[in-house]
Amino acid sequence: MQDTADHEARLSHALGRWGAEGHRLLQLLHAVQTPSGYLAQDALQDLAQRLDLPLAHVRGVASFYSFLSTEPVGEFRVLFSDSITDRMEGSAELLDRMCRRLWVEPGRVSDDGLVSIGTTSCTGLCDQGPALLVNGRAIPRLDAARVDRICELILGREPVSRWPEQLFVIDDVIQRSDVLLRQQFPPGEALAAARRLAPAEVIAAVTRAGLRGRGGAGFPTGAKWAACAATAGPERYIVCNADEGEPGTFKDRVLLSRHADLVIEGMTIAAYAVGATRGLLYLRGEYLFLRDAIEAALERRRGAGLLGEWAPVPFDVELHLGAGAYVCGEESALLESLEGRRGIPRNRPPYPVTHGYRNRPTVVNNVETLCAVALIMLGGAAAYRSVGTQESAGTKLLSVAGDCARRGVYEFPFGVTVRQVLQAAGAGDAIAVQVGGPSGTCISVDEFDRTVCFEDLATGGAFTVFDRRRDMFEVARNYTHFFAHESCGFCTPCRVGTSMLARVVDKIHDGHGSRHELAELDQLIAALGKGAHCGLGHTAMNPVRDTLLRFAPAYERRLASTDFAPAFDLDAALAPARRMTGRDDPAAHLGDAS
Amino acid sequence: MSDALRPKIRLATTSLAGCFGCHMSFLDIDERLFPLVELVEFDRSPLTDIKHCGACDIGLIEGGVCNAENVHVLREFRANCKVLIALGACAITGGLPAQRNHLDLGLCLQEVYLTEPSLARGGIPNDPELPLPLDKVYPLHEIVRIDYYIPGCPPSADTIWKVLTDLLAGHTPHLSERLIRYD
Amino acid sequence: MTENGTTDAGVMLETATGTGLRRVAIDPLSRVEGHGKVTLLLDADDHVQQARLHIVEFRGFEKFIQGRPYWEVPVMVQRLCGICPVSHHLAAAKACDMIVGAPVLTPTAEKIRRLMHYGQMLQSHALHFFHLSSPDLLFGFDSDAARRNIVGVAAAHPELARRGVLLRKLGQEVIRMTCGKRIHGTGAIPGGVNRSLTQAERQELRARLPEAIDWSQQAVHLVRRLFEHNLDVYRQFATFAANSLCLTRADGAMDLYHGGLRARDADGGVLLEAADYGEYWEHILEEVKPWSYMKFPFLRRLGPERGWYRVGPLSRVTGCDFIPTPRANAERLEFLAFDSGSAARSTLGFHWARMIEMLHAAEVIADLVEDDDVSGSELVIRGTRAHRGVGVIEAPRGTLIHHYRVDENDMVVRANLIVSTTHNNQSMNVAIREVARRYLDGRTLTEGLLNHIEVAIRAFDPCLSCATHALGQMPLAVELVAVDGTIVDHRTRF
Amino acid sequence: MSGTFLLDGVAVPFVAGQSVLQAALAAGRYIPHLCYHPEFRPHGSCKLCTATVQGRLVASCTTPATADLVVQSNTDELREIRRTLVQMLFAEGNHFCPSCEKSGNCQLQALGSDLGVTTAGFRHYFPDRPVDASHPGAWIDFNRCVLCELCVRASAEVDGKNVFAISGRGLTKHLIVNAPSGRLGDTDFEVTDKAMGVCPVGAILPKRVGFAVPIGSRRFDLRPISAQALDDAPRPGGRPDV
Repeated sequence: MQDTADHEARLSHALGRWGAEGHRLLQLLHAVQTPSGYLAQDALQDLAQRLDLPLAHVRGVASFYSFLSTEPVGEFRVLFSDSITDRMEGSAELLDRMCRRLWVEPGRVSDDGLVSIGTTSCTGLCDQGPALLVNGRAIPRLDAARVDRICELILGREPVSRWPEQLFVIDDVIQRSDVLLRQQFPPGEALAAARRLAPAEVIAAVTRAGLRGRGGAGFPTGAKWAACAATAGPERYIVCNADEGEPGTFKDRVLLSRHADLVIEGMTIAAYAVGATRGLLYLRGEYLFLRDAIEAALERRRGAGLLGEWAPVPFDVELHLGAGAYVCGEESALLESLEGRRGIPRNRPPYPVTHGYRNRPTVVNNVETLCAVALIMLGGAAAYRSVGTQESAGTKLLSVAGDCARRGVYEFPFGVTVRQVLQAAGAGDAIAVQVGGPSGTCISVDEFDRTVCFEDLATGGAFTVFDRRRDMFEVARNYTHFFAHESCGFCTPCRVGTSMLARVVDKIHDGHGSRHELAELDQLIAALGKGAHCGLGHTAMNPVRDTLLRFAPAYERRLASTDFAPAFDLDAALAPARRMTGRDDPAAHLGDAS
Repeated sequence: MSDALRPKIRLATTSLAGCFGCHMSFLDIDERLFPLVELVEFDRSPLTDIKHCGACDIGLIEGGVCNAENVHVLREFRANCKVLIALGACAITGGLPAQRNHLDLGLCLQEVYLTEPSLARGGIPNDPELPLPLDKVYPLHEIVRIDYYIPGCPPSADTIWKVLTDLLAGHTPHLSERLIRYD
Repeated sequence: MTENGTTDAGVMLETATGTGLRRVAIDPLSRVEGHGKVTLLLDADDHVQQARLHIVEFRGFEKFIQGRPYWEVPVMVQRLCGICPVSHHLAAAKACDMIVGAPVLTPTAEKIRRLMHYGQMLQSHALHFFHLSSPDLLFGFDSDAARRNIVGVAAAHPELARRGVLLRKLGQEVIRMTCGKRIHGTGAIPGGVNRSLTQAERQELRARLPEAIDWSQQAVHLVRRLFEHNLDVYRQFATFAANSLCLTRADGAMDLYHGGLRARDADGGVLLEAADYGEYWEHILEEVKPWSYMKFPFLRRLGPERGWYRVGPLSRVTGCDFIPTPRANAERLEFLAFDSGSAARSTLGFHWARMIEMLHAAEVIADLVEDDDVSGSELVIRGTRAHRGVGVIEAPRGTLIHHYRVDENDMVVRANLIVSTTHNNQSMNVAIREVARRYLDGRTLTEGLLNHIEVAIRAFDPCLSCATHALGQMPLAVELVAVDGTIVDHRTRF
Repeated sequence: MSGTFLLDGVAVPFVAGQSVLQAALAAGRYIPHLCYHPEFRPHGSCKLCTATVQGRLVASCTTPATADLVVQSNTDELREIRRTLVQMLFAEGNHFCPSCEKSGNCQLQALGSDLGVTTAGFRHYFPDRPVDASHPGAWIDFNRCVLCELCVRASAEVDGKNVFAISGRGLTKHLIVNAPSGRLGDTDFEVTDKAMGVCPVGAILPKRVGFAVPIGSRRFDLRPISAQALDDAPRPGGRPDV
């Protein structure tokens, strides 16, 4: 079942590609695992030995990432995207259909070891869901017919590499373009424009342009660069954060697919500005299908003398692949992951600009931010600054999905109202919009005149629409389970709190909730929001908090009438004893409290 | 017997899946028992012959919930007691009996009733007179609402005394660091 | 409760073997430590066809002790019982002594453990007599249920109640000084103890002992007077012939901490003498009955039908050749002689024997407090490691057996516990049948009549929390159900 | 660099490199903490030392002390959060204090009683975590592990052995042992290792010691952790007069 026989071959190939370097452990694990993502004990041991790392360390890293498995998985490993929009479009039913066709329980490996089917966090295909990953490769636009076709291929033991290509076609749906998406220029032109300025002038221009980080936090890019440039160091790094993990967003996927050159050019300009010689592009594992194209773009640029040790700006970029860990979108966790460790957010200070990748001064920028950099170099700071609002210069790419007629990427100037976006997307009867994904804000109808910008509704790009058919409690429940699944487990409030939050929400869902549970939610919301270590934990309770505030009836109508009810079925708790004693008399059962 | 102006506080106590250590610790208030019974009268309790809990001001429950009968008694107390107090480690966490919670109950029963070395005739008791054990041992607060908790195995007499006298004096019980122990 | 009644009736109709039998349940038993209930089946002429004492809880200690380190066991297993935790603490510690190869302890360790044990004997016997049983004996079996408790005793006999409380307090203080806590302490550890007494502690005890001894002796005399005043009742109440089992010292003296197994038949004939408890299973077997979570032990050589026996104060006081303290031994001789030995044969004789033991415990404590070894500093010894350990002790309620096997990693792999009350399982069942026949047969049930059954059970001072170590609990309500299943008569105490 | 900052309105002196927590402890001002150990680099995972610094809630063990900071620690809000954190830890593992030999010396217990925690409150997880007794001199009861990672740090930084590591993610995060078998007995762990002594709870223990220390003489029988922690804190002027 697991072709561990080949692991020797994979190991030597991996070491040839990446070198026996501990800080490339994650990439090595990627390369050593079986096609479906299994890492057997001997594979881990050999790798640990070759890298001279403790086995427990290697095991610990492997166990951190969803796409690496230290437990056997099927020869075909199917992971259904579990974003709320996938759910809304029937992913649960499709998963069930596949399980029945293939005679396997979700989360289990089929007896013949052929297949295992489970779920994974949002795969960034919400504009063409439902979607799934099979042995790491994304398949969008699922319906019954496609699921049946996939089942046939699996039952036919057809290697995924030989599956029909049309299954894997991912569309780049751009519904509205503005200054960024409209621009066309030959590779190198923005870099050339930058090189006409002194590095310090480039930073000054970016600062003048008022560019702020597009990941959502909105830190001024110029200030970040200046701090990095000001830090002495033998070597500086530019890291492109392409770990677009926020459920509901996919605009970076489109940028990398359509404008890879623009992204790399932005990185090169940043390198020129801060004096960095090395760059890393951290691509989320879900976007594996983009890797070859990006590698090709890098190669083209090296050929064109725009990249590489001997280029006018001596700078090169290494592409690293993530492995299914939302928390790695947090910049310091991303650095840990790049260094081949568990993606645990670092304690700060120090900050990456002074102590980043391998302790060197490092700039971490979002994909969209780097594209904007190229735009600023071409069009000038003033022109860029003239678009948007006082605090938020330029445009923002929004990933619009959910209940609307036209899903896809929309580029709007900052300051656009939610209502305008909804109109453009044809979302007539929306009752709520999740702006910025689960970690963002959930707003309801009477807030649709609020604006998308750092002053009001900051967003990394997710813009998920819900109409009156939707139950916002279920939306919050899905998001809450997402956080529980993605918590890195480092700090107490997030490790335990996100799980407890999910248990309490489930209890309410099961009809066992009461005022008592609402009080527990408040207690957990406080501990998470105030005690957590990083942004994931600080925002993990947003969905519950926001929906409690705006959609209270969705909770209240589920509360049991009693002042407290157990979370479980007491009569079922007697079942094992009934079985052992063969009893079924009235006293062998427990009813509800009377 | 009870003062017409100030009726006595009615107190019920019981032990579920406990060892009676908490009740013994309650008796460890020693001579303080005598002034206490001037203010308090006992309802259902192992110390009295009252078999079922009537309307009470305070209910003290020792032990976790391990079988169907525990559930009935716990519900009887919750329904009748204005203030319900989880007394001791077992009531609050399931305690030592909860160490069976990661074991399969069936195997437990088998081990104890079918395979003991000194067992001549085995068989798992199955008479309807016997309450069936639950799959796990549960803390009280997972079955009913609990108002106050007195930790300890058992809580010291002073700790129990502090909570009772606080309640009798009409204020929210507060335990100092000294009085909060988990062993 | 009436709904309960109907449920019970329904249950009975489904399960009663002999058709047309009426079920009577006493549920929960009160003023006993633990939970249990009694059910009776009566025929159409109200004759008792069946009487059963059910232990209704399971806790599974034997199972989850497995995989725990042996040094944790003495502290863990005492949670079986909060009334006599020291018994389990010490029985397990003695088993661990064998595992660490220390069958003989340092004088200090041995004496601290004895002090601990006799302190518990004092508090447990005081609790049982004054707090739980004295109401029946002082006010009468069918007196007003509302005052039939320690509060009632405090009102009617304040001085007696005060002494009861103070005697128990003294016992608890001895335990605290030796274990660190009054309940569930940590004094005994494998191969010894973790502390000895300070001079101040000895002084504190010394001051209280004389009156404790006097009060104990007066308690013995109180029971004697009770016998004298109700001789007819006390002589025969719940009385039956039974084998007996206890530990005795090599010289036949009463020794509650250590000794060999001695078993006698009803006429004093020897069944076991100085038997090594390290192989208890050669002499004692257990059987399970479907209607109780509590097992039924019996002497192997006599078999389950004839081999059941009685343990506890009555068996020990009558079973030993003498008590090694003067006052208690004098009282013992009076007890044996009383009414040509009827008290020593009667079930209520348990109370008398128990007070004699309480007196003995107070005397032993007084002697130990004067022994400088209890302030010694040599607390622990270790010898050759063994993989099996059996610890047996005379707990307040009778012989207590702990048996453990440990693997090479020090983890318990096997555990078996036979607790005092379990030994008395069959005896208590016989006792309530005797009472049911004599007092309930053909009568309309009254609360007072029902209490007779509990009085019989209380005489044994069953520790049902101990008894339920296997799975956990015991409650007593009574109702009469006619042949057609309708409730004819129903009594529970409110 | 050195100077003072305000902790609950009182000036606390610090020297360069000290964290807010270190400076506070050195100055005899207690801030609750669990995963912090004076001899190790601050970890910042338990979050019990969370304090309000310049209006923001941060872990005081990882926040560098700087001049004129305004820090609040002793507030109702923070006490409530800390209580919740202790409750979470009690509910997450299997903490059977009554039979645990670490009782009385356990920092989790001591924090609970000092913070007034009387119950875990939430539903217990009752995880299944088998004991590792394979080592001749030590045993690990994973039921009690609070994931402070002190043993991981001690083994790596002091013992130079890397006997321990962390595996899993979120609630499945757990301590693992560096051997193919995953058993402590198959490592070069020794009872004299630093990793043996740093466990703040009863997870890593020497064998055959058990309950040798009588109740009443145990660490937290004598004084609450809020007093003990100040004695342990390294300070320029040596130990304070208590």
